[in-house]
Amino acid sequence: MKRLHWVDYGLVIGFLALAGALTAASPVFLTWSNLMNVARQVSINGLLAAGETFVVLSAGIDISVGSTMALAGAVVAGVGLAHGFALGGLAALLVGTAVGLANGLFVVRFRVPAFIATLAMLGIARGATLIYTQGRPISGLPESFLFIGNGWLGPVPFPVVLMLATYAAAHVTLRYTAFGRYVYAVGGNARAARYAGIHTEKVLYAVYAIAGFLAAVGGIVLTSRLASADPQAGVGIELDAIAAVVLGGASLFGGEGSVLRTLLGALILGVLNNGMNLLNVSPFYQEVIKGAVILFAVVVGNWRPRSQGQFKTGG
Amino acid sequence: MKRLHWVDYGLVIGFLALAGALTAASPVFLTWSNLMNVARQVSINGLLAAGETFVVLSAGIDISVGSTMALAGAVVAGVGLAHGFALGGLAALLVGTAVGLANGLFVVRFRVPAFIATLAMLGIARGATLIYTQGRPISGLPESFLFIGNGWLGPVPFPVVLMLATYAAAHVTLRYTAFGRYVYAVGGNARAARYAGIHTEKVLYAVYAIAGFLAAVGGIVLTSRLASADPQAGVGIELDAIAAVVLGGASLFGGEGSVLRTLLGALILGVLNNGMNLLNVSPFYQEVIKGAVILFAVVVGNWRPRSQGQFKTGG
Amino acid sequence: MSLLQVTDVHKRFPGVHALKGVSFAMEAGEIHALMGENGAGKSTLLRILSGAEPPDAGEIRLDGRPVHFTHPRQAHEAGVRVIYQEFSLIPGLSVAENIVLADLPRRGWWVDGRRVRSLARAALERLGVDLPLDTPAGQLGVAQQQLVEIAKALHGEARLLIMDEPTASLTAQEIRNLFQVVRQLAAHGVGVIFVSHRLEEVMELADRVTVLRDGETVGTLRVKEASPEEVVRRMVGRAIGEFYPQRRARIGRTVLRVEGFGAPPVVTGLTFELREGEVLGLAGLVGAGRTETAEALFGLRPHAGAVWMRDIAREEWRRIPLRSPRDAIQAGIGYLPEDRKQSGLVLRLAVRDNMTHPTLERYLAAGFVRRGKEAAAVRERARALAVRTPSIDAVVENLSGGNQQKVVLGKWLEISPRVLILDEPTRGVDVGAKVEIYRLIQEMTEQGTAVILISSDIPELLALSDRLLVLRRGRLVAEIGREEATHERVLALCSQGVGA
Amino acid sequence: GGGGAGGGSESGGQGGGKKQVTVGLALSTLNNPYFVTLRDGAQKAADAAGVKLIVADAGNDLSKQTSQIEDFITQKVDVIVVNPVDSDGIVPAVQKANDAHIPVIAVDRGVNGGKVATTIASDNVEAGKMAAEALFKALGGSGKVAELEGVPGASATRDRGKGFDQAVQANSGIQVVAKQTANFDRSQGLSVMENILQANPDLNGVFAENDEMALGALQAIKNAGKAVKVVGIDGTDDALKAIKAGDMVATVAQQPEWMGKTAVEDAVKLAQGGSIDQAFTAAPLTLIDASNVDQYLK
Ligand SMILES: Nc1ncnc2c1ncn2[C@@H]1O[C@H](COP(=O)(O)OP(=O)(O)OP(=O)(O)O)[C@@H](O)[C@H]1O
Ligand SMILES: Nc1ncnc2c1ncn2[C@@H]1O[C@H](COP(=O)(O)OP(=O)(O)OP(=O)(O)O)[C@@H](O)[C@H]1O
Ligand SMILES: [Mg+2]
Ligand SMILES: [Mg+2]
Repeated sequence: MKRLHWVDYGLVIGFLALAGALTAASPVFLTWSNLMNVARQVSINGLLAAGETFVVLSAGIDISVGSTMALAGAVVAGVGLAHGFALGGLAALLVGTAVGLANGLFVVRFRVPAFIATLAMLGIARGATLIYTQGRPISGLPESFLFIGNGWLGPVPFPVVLMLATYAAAHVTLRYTAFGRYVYAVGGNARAARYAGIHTEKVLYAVYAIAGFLAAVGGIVLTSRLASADPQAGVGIELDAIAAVVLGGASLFGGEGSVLRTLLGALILGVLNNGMNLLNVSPFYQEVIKGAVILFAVVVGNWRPRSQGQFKTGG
Repeated sequence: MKRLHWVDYGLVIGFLALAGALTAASPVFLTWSNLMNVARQVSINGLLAAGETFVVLSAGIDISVGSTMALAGAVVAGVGLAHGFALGGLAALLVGTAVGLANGLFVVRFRVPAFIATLAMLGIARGATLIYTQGRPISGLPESFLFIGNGWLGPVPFPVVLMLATYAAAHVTLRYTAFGRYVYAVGGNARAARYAGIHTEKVLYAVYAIAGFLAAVGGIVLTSRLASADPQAGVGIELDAIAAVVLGGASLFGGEGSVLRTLLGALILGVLNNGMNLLNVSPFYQEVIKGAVILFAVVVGNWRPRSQGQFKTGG
Repeated sequence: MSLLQVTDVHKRFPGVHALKGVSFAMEAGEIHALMGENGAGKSTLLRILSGAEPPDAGEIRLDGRPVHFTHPRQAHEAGVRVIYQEFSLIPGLSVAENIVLADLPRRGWWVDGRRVRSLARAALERLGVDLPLDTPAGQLGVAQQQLVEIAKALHGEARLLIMDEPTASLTAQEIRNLFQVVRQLAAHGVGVIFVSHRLEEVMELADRVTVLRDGETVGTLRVKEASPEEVVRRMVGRAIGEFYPQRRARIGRTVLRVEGFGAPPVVTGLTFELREGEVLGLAGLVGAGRTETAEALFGLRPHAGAVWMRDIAREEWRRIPLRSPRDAIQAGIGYLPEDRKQSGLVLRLAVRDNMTHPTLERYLAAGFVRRGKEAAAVRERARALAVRTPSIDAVVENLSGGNQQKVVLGKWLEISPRVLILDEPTRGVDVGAKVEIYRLIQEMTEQGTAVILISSDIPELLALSDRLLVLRRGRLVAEIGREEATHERVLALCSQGVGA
Repeated sequence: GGGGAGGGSESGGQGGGKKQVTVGLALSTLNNPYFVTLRDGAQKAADAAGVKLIVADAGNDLSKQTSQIEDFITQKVDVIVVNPVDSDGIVPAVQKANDAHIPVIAVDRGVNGGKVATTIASDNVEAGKMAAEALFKALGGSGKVAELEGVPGASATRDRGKGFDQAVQANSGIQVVAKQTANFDRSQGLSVMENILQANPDLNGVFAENDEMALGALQAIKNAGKAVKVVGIDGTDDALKAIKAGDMVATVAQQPEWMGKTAVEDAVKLAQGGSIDQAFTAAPLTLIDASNVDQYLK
């Protein structure tokens, strides 16, 4: 995947420029404690974005990840309080995966456009969460469960370890397993993939299941981090997850992108939020500045020698 | 466009099934006053979705329409109160168009993926709205201005007339003008469009400008309808606008779809909301039912004789 | 003064110096052929002439005036018309709209729908074909799409007509019609640049031929004064001996039996056998249903009837399921589709990925792809097929057409098929590579692979096949042995009772 | 502008008797436990009176709320209870109800126009001021304070922020070092607080415009091992527990349940032909801190 070279390079420059500016502007930015702080804040969107990367690579889109996360977060708390958190976690992961498989079912079997199928699921999972929680946060979770979201492994927060492990696994899966290679094939040209004997349907089921599963992991981390399950958790977070993926250079048209660059995308978004808070930028101006910085980072990141990819538009 | 035949047909069936069910379930549903009620409620999302259709047909996406609408809504109120509403309206339309052109600039000139460019713009326009309004609604608008959002032309609410006129114009533009054909060409095969001598850049500028312009029209209608400009207007409405487009059968990959079907998509969403309220469905269940009904409508709409479009997957 | 004068044109892509100083000239009214191996730089040169890409250096003069096209629009306005090698239609627009897209007739703001159709119909009539004007181009078959691409270039007033392998997917009749139109245009003073890998077409149509090799002009010859051998020698830098190989595979036992087979509703009632080492040719006109037959045999579309294969280990016949291509691959069937861009390749992926898609499992160790082993195999295969690519990690999209075809072929050789279905395998492939492919078919059959060959190139079909099945409108109309098969006979069988 | 077709006469409420009374409750959002509690209060009162309650959730979207009220009018509900997303923006919808002769009651937030039978609301400016003053008192009148703001541009954000600003002006020892939005959301309260603590390790107090953000901030403070005093507004169950546990200083309870209940009781009165004399009922604001938290904990 040589062609992606410049994208890589550019985005790293954009990221470093941003980090450099923040280091200059705030004395605390480049401290270990703040960096870990940012990493922990990124971890939840990072988990969702990792799953979203699979879907986007397959030329799909999943906008239900935020709701799925909330549902799984409620399930881990509810089931956990009733039957213990091992079971709670398992139940949450199962629910997340099931939601993903349902998305896959509608996309594959009933040929519902992914945007619509997952939009419907966004509503269904959110409704299910509200019904399950009666619209109230589930709190009173035991200290032991809070480790997942708040604990440290040595100098690194546990959610960060979890996120990094997920990215490592996702990267290896996408690059070194047959399934991973099939994801690119299906996303690049579903027809040619089918002609090459790839079971495109199975691949699609799998990518949505992975997105659902990782959304559930995110939900568990979030519930643990907040020591409560918020039925309104993750409203609108799908935009952040997709933004991380696309910022990382993946094409919404499928077949192009890398999960490591998604991580970079998620980090850029996280650093941006952190920087705004550190610099105490007025909330009214934050959105403007964030938008401007994202554009700047991408424009810098896009710079490359002439005559490449000149037909790329949209997407 | 023969191939779209079945989509058309199916969606209409889905829509009629939905309307039939609601007629049976609620005595008020099929009354003129309720139908006009629904139509008026649909009008704002309808305006946004009409613009979004141009962008999606060109293989792009615009998620900034909600913020653009809010900004234009604030401008018409602010400028209107200071300098009269003719000028206010003009200023709002200019601002909306300018936002759209800025989106086009980043997509075309700086090759920023449309999702990212318009995501950044979503933030920028929202921030600009907050700054302009100081985070407060602008109210105290004169009665004369309120006609746009609340008046009637005979038995039909004015916003509905506006929406229908917009759709008529959009349909005619897309089907019967060279520009409209170019939109399909650019979205269907950007390279081939360029090879055919089409100035693809201009076409892309134009579609984003149209989306911005129509978002501004939506903002004016909304401000008039609410007799105040709400700085938080239209948060998240981009999903509704895109949903209407995709529900109408347009492909997010570009080149395929029709604005009249977008209207049908918007109507389905509107009727669904109206029906939920009429039937007094508990808010927690509404999302679930809405999601389920959308899936059902699309699955019914998707039914078609075997062996067509078998390689279509994804979004 | 020449109509077109190209002087010392250079073009580089990352990792590839595609044009290294190309020069040639042509006159108005001349039909000028460009020949060269796959990847020689023909399409790149033509894209520069049409304003689709800027040259890095060099000069282009049209009617003696230097031109600097920065957009295809400008070339179009200067009277340059192009049939691109790449798919250049808009799938969602109608056939008529595609044909006149470059200058949509308008009345004020409006597209003049009536004139769109009448102009498009005129262009199609010129070509002697009848296509549904209102059907979206995306719904047509490959051959019909190619006709639309040609009609597109014939519409309007051309000064210079550029055709990049226009005949690759056409039938003999369509090619004849096209040539007639081209000659008429030339007679009216239009300059024509014609790219084809079919030497006999070039010899028949062109006045002069310029040969490119490795991005350089080797020379320009007068066709009347040159022999085909001479052209080929200049192209590939050496003489090519025997074009078609001598068939000498030993035909063995029956491996495949097909009974009452069909791809409803297009093809019905096929019964035939296939033997080890045999090349079975499928002849037929476009639309006869050969591709459908192949697709059904490969599990790509629902089939009727039964397919049996001999189980090697147990020496018994086994009815094979064909629910998906996976089933077919598992049974040892490979399929090289006729449309490599849409069905054969994932264009955005690398040579490596494309080549190992059906066989990835082979490189797994503990569930992970051993990339080193994979790379070695792919490199070996690419070398054996002489695929011209900067590396196996190069994106397939950037390879020249012929090299793309070799990648698809390599993919199927990887599975070591017992039955290999080749649908137009030499479409767009240069002479040298064609000979390579013929040699490959020869080698495979020697090792016992049975081949089903679909080709619209009848001489090729005759030379390679041991036996021919002729399809007409989805029915098997004849089975003829190698000895009885002649060009005339096959053509007659194909077209009997089929209205022109 | 006039209403649609269809005269309202055939269903006009001819007194009580057999006819089922229907009350439409248009809530700004159910995204927040505060409003869920308000709805529960309303539901209890409706059940007690035997009337039908239709609940609509606008998800904080003003135009959606306008549509929902239009739908109520179409359905000819007897009374509309509205908890406006925005006091100004809801006016046209209220006027439409006025035109259709359906009485309107405002709850939690007022309506700045049209005819409203009565308003049962708490004063958000006052609530902000009370919470801020409780914080400043706990800080001994001086210290560095951060403000966690709600959704920018939302009316609760404005009003509570205004109360906070008033309290700050009255307390010269207080220095506001950070003013950041966390969108009324607990997880954002956590993240934003973490970041603020990085920049201001010597922070003394946090004023959160709702309890959800306060609880998120609390989590951040706990994780950082700091001793920062936190106040919130709303009086949600989790906040009361945190006060009881000594983690949180105070919250200002606005008694949503009572408001919901009172609004529906008034609605029933109106539907049965009665009238309400009081145009404005201020819901009592209660400062809940360690001293009185046991009274409110369920
Ligand atoms: N966009 C591109 N990026 C990188 N390399 C390219 C690009 N386009 C063409 N090339 C390379 O330039 C060389 C010339 O390609 P070109 O398509 O002009 O060959 P051709 O003579 O038309 O071959 P064919 O007969 O197979 O069509 C090839 O090596 C090809 O891989
Ligand atoms: N997507 C499609 N929709 C409708 N008709 C199609 C489609 N694809 C192919 N066809 C039609 O099916 C018929 C068979 O196609 P095709 O041209 O591949 O025939 P064939 O027998 O394989 O001939 P050849 O191999 O020479 O092209 C043609 O009439 C073609 O127009
Ligand atoms: Mg070529
Ligand atoms: Mg064929």
